[in-house]
Amino acid sequence: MTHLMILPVVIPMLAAAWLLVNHRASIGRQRVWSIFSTSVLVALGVWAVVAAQTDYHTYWLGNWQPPFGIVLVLDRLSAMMLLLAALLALFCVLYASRGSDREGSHFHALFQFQLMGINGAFLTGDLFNLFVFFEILLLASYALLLHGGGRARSRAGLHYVIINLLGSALFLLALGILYGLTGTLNMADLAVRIAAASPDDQTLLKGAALLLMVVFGIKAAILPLLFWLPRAYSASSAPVAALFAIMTKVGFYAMVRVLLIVFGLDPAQPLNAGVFLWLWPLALATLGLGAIGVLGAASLRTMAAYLVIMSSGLLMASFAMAETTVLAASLFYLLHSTCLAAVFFLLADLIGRQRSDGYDLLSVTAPLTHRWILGTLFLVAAVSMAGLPPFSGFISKAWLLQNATGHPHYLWLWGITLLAGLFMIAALSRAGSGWFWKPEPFTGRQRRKLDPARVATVSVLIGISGTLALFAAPVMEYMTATAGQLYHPSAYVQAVLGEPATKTGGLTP
Amino acid sequence: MNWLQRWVPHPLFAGFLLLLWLLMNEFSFAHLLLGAVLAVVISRVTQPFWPERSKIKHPGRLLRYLGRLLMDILKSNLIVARRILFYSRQLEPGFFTYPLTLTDDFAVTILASTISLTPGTVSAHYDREGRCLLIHCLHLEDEAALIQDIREHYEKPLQEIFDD
Amino acid sequence: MLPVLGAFASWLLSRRSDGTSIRAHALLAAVAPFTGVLLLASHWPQASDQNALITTVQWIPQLGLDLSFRLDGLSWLFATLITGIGCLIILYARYYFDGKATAPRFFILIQLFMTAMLGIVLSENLLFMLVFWELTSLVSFLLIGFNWSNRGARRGARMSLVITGGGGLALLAGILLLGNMAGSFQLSDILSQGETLKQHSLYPLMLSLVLLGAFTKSAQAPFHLWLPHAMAAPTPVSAYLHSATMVKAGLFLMARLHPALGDTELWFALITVTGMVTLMVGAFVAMFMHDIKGLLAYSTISHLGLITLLIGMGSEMAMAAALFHLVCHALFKAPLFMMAGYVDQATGSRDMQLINGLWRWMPALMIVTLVPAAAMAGLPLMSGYLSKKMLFSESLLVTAPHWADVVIPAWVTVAGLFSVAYSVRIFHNVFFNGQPRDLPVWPPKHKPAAALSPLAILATLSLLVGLAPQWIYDHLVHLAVLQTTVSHLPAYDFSALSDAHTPAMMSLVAMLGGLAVYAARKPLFAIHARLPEVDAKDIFETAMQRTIRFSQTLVYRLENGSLQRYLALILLTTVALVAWSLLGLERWRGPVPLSSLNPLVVFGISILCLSAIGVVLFHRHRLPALLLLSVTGLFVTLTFAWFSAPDLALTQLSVEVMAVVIMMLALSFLPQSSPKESRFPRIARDLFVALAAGGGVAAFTFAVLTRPVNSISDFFLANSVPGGGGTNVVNVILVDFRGFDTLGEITVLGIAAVAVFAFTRNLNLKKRVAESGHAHWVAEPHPVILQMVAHMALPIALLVSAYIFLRGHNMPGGGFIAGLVTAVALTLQYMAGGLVWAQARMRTHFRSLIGAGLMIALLTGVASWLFGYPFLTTTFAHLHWPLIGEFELASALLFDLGVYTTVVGATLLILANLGKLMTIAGPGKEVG
Amino acid sequence: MIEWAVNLAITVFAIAILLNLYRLAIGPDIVDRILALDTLMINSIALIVLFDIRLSLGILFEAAMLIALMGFVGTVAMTKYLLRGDVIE
Amino acid sequence: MELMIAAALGILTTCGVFLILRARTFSVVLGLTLLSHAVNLFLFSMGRLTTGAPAIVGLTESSADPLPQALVLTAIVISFAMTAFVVVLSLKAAVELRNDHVDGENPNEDRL
Amino acid sequence: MTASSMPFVLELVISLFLVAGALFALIGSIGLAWLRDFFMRLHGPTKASTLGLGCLLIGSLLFFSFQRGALSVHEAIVTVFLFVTAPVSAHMMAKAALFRGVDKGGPSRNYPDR
Ligand code: NA
Ligand code: NA
Repeated sequence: MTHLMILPVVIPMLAAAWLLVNHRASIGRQRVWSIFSTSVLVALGVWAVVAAQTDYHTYWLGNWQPPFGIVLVLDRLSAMMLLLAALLALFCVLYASRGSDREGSHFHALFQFQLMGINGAFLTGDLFNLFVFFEILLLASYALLLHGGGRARSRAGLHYVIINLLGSALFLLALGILYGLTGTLNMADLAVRIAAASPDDQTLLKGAALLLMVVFGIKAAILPLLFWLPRAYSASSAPVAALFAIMTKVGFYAMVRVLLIVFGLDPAQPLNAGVFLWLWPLALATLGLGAIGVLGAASLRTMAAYLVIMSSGLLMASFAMAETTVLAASLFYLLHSTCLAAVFFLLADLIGRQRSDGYDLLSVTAPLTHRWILGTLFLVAAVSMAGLPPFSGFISKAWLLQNATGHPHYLWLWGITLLAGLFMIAALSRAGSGWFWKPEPFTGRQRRKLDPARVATVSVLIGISGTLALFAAPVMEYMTATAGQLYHPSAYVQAVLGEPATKTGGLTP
Repeated sequence: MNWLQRWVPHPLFAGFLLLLWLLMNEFSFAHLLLGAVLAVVISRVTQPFWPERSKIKHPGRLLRYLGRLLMDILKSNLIVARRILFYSRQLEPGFFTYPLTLTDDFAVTILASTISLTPGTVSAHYDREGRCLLIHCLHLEDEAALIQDIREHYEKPLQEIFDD
Repeated sequence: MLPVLGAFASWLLSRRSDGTSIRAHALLAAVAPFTGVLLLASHWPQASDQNALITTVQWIPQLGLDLSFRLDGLSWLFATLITGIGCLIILYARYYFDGKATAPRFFILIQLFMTAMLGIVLSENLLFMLVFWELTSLVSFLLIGFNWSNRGARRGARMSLVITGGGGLALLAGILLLGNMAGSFQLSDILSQGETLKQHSLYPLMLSLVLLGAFTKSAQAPFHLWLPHAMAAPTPVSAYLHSATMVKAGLFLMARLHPALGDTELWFALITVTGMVTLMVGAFVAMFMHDIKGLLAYSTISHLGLITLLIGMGSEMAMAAALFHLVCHALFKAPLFMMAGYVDQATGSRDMQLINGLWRWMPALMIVTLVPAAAMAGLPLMSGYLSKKMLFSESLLVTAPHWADVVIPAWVTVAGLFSVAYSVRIFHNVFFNGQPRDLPVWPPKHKPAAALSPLAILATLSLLVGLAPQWIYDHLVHLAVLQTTVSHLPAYDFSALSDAHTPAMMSLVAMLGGLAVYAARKPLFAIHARLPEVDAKDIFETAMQRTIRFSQTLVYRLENGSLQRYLALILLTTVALVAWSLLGLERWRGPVPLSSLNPLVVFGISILCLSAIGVVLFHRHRLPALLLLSVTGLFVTLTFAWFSAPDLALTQLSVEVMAVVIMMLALSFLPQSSPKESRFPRIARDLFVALAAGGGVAAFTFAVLTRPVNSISDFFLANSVPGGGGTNVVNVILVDFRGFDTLGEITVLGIAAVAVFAFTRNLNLKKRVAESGHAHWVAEPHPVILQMVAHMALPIALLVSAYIFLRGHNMPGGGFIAGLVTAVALTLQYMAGGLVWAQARMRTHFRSLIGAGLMIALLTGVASWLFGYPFLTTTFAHLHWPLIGEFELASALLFDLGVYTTVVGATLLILANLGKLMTIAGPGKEVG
Repeated sequence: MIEWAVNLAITVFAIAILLNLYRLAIGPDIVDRILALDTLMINSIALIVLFDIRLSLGILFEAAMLIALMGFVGTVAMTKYLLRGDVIE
Repeated sequence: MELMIAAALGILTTCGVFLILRARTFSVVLGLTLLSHAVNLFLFSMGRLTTGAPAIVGLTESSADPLPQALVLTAIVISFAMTAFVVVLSLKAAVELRNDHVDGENPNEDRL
Repeated sequence: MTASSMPFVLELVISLFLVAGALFALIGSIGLAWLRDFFMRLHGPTKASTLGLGCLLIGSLLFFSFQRGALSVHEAIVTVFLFVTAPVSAHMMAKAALFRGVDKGGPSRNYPDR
């Protein structure tokens, strides 16, 4: 048990608390602390990925043995998510430190709280603790969403908050059912007890599983549950929206974790089959709606929000195929889509600041400065996002489609994905030509300065997409192993509970 | 005594807190110590919130006053109960103003509370400038007698306690 | 082959730094393709060998994507065309772009494009080929939109990208299927498995997808629409991409995959029919184009259709004809485009109705144009004549489907007739046909004679092909044909062709008919002009706009900003899914017997429900609803108290009051009541949703409560005292067993408070929504009597909270409740004395308090590392001190102190900031 | 006898609570409702104390104390709101 | 009694859900509060209901399940924080949008 | 309940306190429900209910003091707290009612009008 495992939660919390205690510190100092903390998280993420290569790592909080105490579990998936979140957060905090953190109060403290929540959600092996961390990350996200104020944010924020409160209520209901029938909260223990439950109880437990699917589906943005997202994401400030790119992935992560471990231990009759049955069509519809939304978007931020929806749809649809290889591919796609969605939110801001009018509205033709740099960035990002070669978008999509062929209905996924790709090409080419080709050269007397730090941040983030493509082979290897681990829940159970998972009936002291 | 005043600005009240603590917990030396510490700390921390300069000159008389109040409450509750249950139709409620002689706000508060607790009357408004209390009476027969009664029974003793 | 790519890369880099003359650019740009030609020439021996030359570097083995190149006859032919014509195009562009600032951009893009094109033809790995395939779409998008200030250019670029990009996606699907079926993306593996592939059940789908990709790229009807609009590109681009290279990529792909996928009925039907339609549409429309480039574009479409048709026939001879014509077409179409560009630059127009009789001003141009135009018309002795004759003869050989043996020959003859007509027209209309009219630039500008050199070279080559077809065929095309068919046929015999009778007759018919049609062009144009004008770009744009508008409408209709709708959807989904999952439940009631009813419980629960219903009934009147909500909260508290949960009762109660106070603070800014808005259907819908949700909860409650459970709680009951040092198990769980949850919980509270602070900091309240009372004399801001009692209550409340805090570990209580009691007592001070008064007496900042509380809790947890234990491990000790006696010290108490501090700070921060909104402190000033 | 007394007391308090609820429901003025709620709070303290006796626990004192405190604060908040249109100013 | 509890939770949920489907922020807040009561009671009852047996070691022989109590306590606190947050947010929204509707009428109104 | 071991007199006293308290509280609530105007209704709860609860708490105090064998004064604290706060609550509510002009034409005479 290494204490490094708890640090992804402790470090940001400490940073946030410290920032609150010193709430009078200058913004510069706040930035230093915040960036420092986030950098430490990146280092921890790297450590986690390296450490997770070998085996599961568990951490007994309060030195109480699971299932009684709360346990943290580090496996390949959580390690990867930790690193991804930390990296993304680093870019966001760097970008925000160029000025948007001044628009409201306590940006950095809230940002660190947000990271604490996200990291905790990735690490925890306890279902109720997951709920708590969800609340932390949600509340922090509410606050960050409204950072800077304004009408649009208020309304979108209100919707976002209320819908997620309903989600939290449903989460608690599901937790209640699970506890009421199994008497435990630890995911591994739950898995054991659920697998051993009577068929009658299992029917009720399946209801809980579907409830959880709805809960995570709200966060991960699945079709009838996602309408809060476009406005919420497009209303928030650029670095926040970019960080939010990971939020739907947290929902996806929770879905994967809970459905595969908690409801998937019994290989003969996994309870998650019923969930997958529903997840599949809904996720495909989500994908389709995302594509339509991308085409119909009025601004780049809205478009980016629908791109997030699209990628969520694709992720969940591929997850619903319930196959190891597909999951591996979708995890790769997750990396790609998270980075790219963030890029688009940041780009919208970067471009919007350089346009003389209309910010990122697509309907407005306005001269902009630095057409070349911005245009090139946009082109590369768009190419990667649309899944055109040679960037990660193409690689991940090709791998996903290729691996999906084992599923009986894979042609649906293919068709909708490819059609969505076409929609994306149409929308992005329209946006790009409208912005970079259409307008007259900038004639305003005051040439707006292009912030090199912001550009560098976005460029490096885009560069990650290229790097992912270049070094796809080792990443894919990691993903394959990760998916393998996820589809082997008994190993998880054994790692957490310390005894063979085949023993049924759960643990009693 | 200077340091004592700095540390325990309201010794009487601190003592009251200590007593309260000991009543809440089972008596032990540890609790005595803890209670003392808490009493001192709390009275110091809350000092800024204290009403200005109200000095109880005669704590003993205050206790006697409270004792009599308790009896009055009991007695007059029975009267009110009877009125509510049996004569509610014949009641003739009304307001009247009670001119104050007390000047201390704390004393006035005690008087107003007394009036409210004793049945038949509720103090509805304290007019600080006009130095009077607005009182609602459940059954208002003789206004002057009521004012006299309050003055004799409650206001005079209070004046003695706070003695200004 | 790698040096070619390497050369491009290095060239691209060096390109950036120099901004000198166009000559230098062009020279530099030409280096690579020229090297390429030489390299290809040097590789001819290997290519002529029947075995392909393959180089492979692994990239992503999981994907089957390798950097793998293949050089065989087919790729050699294409690569030579690409690099060779590329050289000439660069030469041409050197003059075309003379004096233009955009030249460097052109050279970069054309180089990139050439790379991509070479990549397509030289890839051994199909996925790798796809990378280049999409790259050509992308670069051509940039090239077509080269003159971006022109609306047509932008639209044309977008259109071509959408169509070819879409085709690329279909191709991706097709190739993935193909790879999946063959188990590899390597061409050598795929080509060797033709029979297996054709037997596969997914063969039709796969073939359709692959062909969709090929057709879109090669502008086959109905995807040909993008090509004419790609003419907005600079002429060198059109000459290169839209005559010689990119559009040939689809043909290349079909030829390449023919051995593996061809010779089936589906192949024949799909490709032949498409080719025929394209051939005819292109030829017919070309006749009526007044724009030179437009005419050339449609003629290109027509010729592409022709080649496609030949590939569709699939016989060895047809393949030979296809590839031969492909070479011919490249050689005559490129110079014609160059001519168009030349004329365009010289006269400022491309409209053949204006441009007439140029022979007098540009005799040299006329001469070099003569050969390609004749070749395009298919005049005898020209390359086009031969290939057309090959086509005619092949068309006669097709007998397989019943309809084909008459239809195809007739069809191609008619198409040939049109092609003669437009070929004659382009030559005659430009150089003769009277005097020029109203040309924008007049007299025409002349370019140096060298500018004509690429035209001349190509015309010469074209002529050579016509004169020595057999040699050309044997040395260039035959090797390629060998790669496209399964059998190893002997070389095509041109002498046999010249003997064939019927094809010659067909040629003659086409020739004479074409001339006749051209002669009758005036009435034909008149008829054509009367036909409704159909602009493909407009169709495409309209379709695009429609789709976009449809998407917008759909999205707005779905995402209409109605929270109610979103919530209802979520709830309905939940109910539906859960109901579905419970269909299989055999019985709701479990084995545990029901417990008897207690009248007290009935009473309490009834009031709980009644008050909740009351809240619903009164919801439009804020204050009464709030009071009823308090009642609900109170009875929830009583329920907890009755069912053995004193801690919960305490917490619920305190929280309830704080929540109500907060709601009341906010209430003053909200309307006091709202009108009745919902109509009956809406209410009915909501009622249905609500009842369904309520029914679900009730059902689950009943089902679970009547079932047995074996909980882990016994562990907590057993270990609370020995392991946690406290008898109040709930509190020990909170600060010890599950202290991590509590840490999270207070974090939530802290975030909420900080967020409230942030929201209210700059909130500007324009008006104050106070009721207009008539009796302000009673409405003093701070009633004296309240103040007195409130101040007295504070120390007592603090003492009580100390009591609750300290005994929480063993009895109901704890840091959280103690914190709330403290906060409530302090709130009372705010209410009694006012914000300014109370704030002046607060000695700390609430935000610091929150931070400090969180840090205390956190550091208590971290401290256990010092003793080698995990985070949040607690310890406790029973100490015995003289005089004091035995007492217990638990580290959990310190943790609880953190909780206490956070709760106090957070609650007060929220209240104070809400309170400040209407006070003199006002917005902008920080409170707490 | 105590048990009997406790049950009787509980019943009486329950009736009292019903009367409070009646007033709470009919008003007519909001002040009446506040008064009703205040009384309801006091009666619930009684219920809590009676639970404590009936269940012989002796641990619900804090709950009683808290209801008293919270009831007071709640009433003050509401009346202040009525008087000033605001609770803290 | 189980039936009674179930019915009560059902009614509470129904009321809460009905209110969150109303068009004004205040009603929604009321609804969320009712819903959180329902959910808390539900989670609480999942530890089964016992009378007169608080989870205090040594007080009574048997003992109620302490774990759901701890969970509900956490849930109550979290929902308190959320309520405070939502109330302030709806206040902010009402001030900035100049009405307390939660139904957006014009989808394009505040895209920017 | 450990009533069996309790002396009868004590049991009687406790019971009397409990029942008396309940009756007082009931009278207060009856007043609340039936009296004609707000200011009259105000009297019932502020006094009768407070006193009723006081009696009840004394009963409880006696009960637990006996049960534990030591003086248990928690209830006394609650009682004192109630007696201190009840008049203030009433005061505030009366103010609010005056402010709003509640029952202005009601039975109460001398309705202040300033
Ligand atoms: Na309340
Ligand atoms: Na009161």
